[in-house]
Amino acid sequence: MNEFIPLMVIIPIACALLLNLFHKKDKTVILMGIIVAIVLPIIPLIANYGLHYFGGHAPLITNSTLLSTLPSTIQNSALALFHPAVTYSYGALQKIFIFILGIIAFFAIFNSLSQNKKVSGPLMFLMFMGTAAVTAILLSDDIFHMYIFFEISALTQTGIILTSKTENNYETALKYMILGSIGGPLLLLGIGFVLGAVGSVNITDIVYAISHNLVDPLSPTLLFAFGLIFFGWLYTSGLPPFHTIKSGVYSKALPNASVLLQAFTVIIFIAIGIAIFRIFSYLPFFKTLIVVFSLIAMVLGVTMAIMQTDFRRMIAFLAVGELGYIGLGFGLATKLSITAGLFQAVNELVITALLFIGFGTILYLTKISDTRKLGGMIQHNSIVAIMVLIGGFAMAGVPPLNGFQSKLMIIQASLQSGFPEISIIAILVSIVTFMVFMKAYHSIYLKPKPNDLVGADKLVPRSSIAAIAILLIICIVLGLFPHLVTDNISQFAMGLI
Amino acid sequence: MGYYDRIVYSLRNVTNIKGKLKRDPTTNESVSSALAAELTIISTLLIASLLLRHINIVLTIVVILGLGLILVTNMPIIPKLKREQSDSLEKMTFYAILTLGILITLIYWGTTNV
Amino acid sequence: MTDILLILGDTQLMSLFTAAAFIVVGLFAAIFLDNIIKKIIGIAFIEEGANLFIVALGYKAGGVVPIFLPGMSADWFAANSAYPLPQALVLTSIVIGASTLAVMLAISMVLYKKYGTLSASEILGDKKTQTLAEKNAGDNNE
Amino acid sequence: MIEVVVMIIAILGCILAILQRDLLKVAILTGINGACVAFLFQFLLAPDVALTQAIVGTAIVPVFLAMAIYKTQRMDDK
Repeated sequence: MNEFIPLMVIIPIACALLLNLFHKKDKTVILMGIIVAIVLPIIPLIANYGLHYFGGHAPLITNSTLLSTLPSTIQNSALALFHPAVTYSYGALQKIFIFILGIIAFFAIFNSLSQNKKVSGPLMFLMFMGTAAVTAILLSDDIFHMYIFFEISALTQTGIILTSKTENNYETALKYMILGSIGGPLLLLGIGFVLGAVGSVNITDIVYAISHNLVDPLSPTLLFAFGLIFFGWLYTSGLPPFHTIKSGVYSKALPNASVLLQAFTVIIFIAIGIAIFRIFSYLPFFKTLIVVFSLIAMVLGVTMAIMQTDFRRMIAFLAVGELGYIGLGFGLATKLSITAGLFQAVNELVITALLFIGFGTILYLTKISDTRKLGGMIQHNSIVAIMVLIGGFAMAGVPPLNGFQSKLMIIQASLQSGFPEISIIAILVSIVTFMVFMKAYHSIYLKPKPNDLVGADKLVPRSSIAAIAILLIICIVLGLFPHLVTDNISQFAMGLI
Repeated sequence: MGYYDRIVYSLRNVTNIKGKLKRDPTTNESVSSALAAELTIISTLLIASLLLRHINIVLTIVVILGLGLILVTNMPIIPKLKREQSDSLEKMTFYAILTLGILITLIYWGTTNV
Repeated sequence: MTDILLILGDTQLMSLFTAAAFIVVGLFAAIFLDNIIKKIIGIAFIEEGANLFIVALGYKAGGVVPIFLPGMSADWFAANSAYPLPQALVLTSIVIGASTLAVMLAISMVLYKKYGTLSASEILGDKKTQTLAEKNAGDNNE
Repeated sequence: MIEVVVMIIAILGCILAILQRDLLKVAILTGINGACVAFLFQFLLAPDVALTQAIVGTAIVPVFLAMAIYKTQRMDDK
């Protein structure tokens, strides 16, 4: 029994609730926020791998004295193996993702602390709450528990949009909630179908029941459940048809908060994606569906990104398009491709965070996000400009950086599984990604400065520079030594297949 | 009008895309990005439809020829696509429900009848 | 005739039908109605339908409430009680549904203050609608 | 048989609710619908869920709706 596992969720929730008690004592709040934000990435490093059963209710099979007192119908059936409690499983994959999430949450919180005048208040609360919810989704081995925390994270995402004073943020928030309230209950309905078929919501139990033919794997109930859960997954992760609203959500939040929003989306994508993969990968059309939706996401994300004029919307669409690469990894379903997809998820977390913080400094300096009205910002702070440029290279997959490694792995995986078309599309999309990034970069930094551009007399905040630099270092380190991450992930991928 | 003329005409239309892009002040950048988007979407659709060869070769040839014809004759696709991908709630709900319907139909009928 | 009576007497099946009716009506309201409050009510119906569906799964005809009272034997209880897991799940999701509803209503109140209308096609469409402030400014200019 | 009657009332309630033009009536009909669902939960051997639903469905949701309608407009324009 490892006590650190639930702490990863409890600490941010407790911090979120306690922070606003110290309203007006700004120093206490800042100190507390920073300490918790530092602790967040440290806990996953010191925790041991293992399972945590809430309330100590382990499966009956592990407790032979209790099992012997029960009727023999229970002893001999699968009930003895089923998990009665909510189970958190903590392994190598969770360690990497929670660590990266912790780092990103730290920078998001640190930046918004240093750039906002009001330190306590709803934004901090929502950031910590969302981090806790997403961590719980990642750790949980219980599909209903995932749904509950997903709904919490959706509420916090709405809240984060509402706290930004961007134009039309309320409209976007309401649209997101209405679409979400169509997607969410359908996801719940799908979980209900699985519950009706198997009688348990624990993913390990469901997999056991299906693989041991306790239920008919091709029964209409499970098929219908798969359809609904898959649709819910599309909604939770912003794949098409939900890519427009997801990119709208990213672009309506403050850039520092968008960093967290995209991290939430990526982690929810992989967590629920892994759950679906574990349960339903036996279905014959499972892989095809995921590949098709990933390809649509990549193409639509990238083509829509070119046509935007708001740079936040550009990065938002690019972030949605990059999700397609992760999906490809799941869809090809070989060991290499899943490793590549999850590695791409790690890279996307880091790179998109870098780009949002980097371009966020422009918004901080000028309060303008329209690329047509910007220009010549490289004079202002060339170091940040160059670091953002390298970040963009990483996103597009330029050799020594991490995006290159993961995209190369995906291309290799698709070639190995006999789909050269997919690798061609992947290369094409990454070229266009590069073009989109260069378009945004050129019109913000390199174009001659428009005469009416004012307000660039402030300095770029040091916290942003530090965040960009550290994220860039992570990019380069992961690019040079990808096995730091891929070794762990490939073990996990081996277990998944 | 022959198909050759039509293709040339629609290509000219693409380069003349600034008229289709509403009242946005047009720059070289926006035209080139529209062109790039147009080419990307056409080429990816055609390449992706090559994946059908795992099902049936003849089907692939028919689909690619048909798709190519449709795409070329409707050439400035991106403005239309962009109008469909707008932030309007009605359109987003429509596509969400459409996807749900297709998914459920495919999954249910696809498994019971294959 | 006897078939219909059999179906009507099957509480679980009828509850599932009710849940389906809720979901259909709710989806209709959420998609096709223009008023935002009615959309939100439709969403509440969808959630209610999903909850009812999950609770109905755990029902056992002729069973007892899943509370273990003194004097019951474990075997009898296991054979006759309703399945408690769905009920535990639904408790949580009712609360989530209510909180989502509250947030959506709050946002629609703010939007009403801004636009002076509750029509979804005007507020949430892609065309730019005049806000109340802009309308007032326009009136003053005239 | 009483549960069938409750179910019919619930379905009629929700159909009527979305057909009303007066939004305040909609709120009340939602409350009736919520009460029926609470009864159904009781029939389905889930007394604890019925308690929660009785509070949320018959009191909290209609009150929220009524407050929102009070702050916006009572009649549906169309």
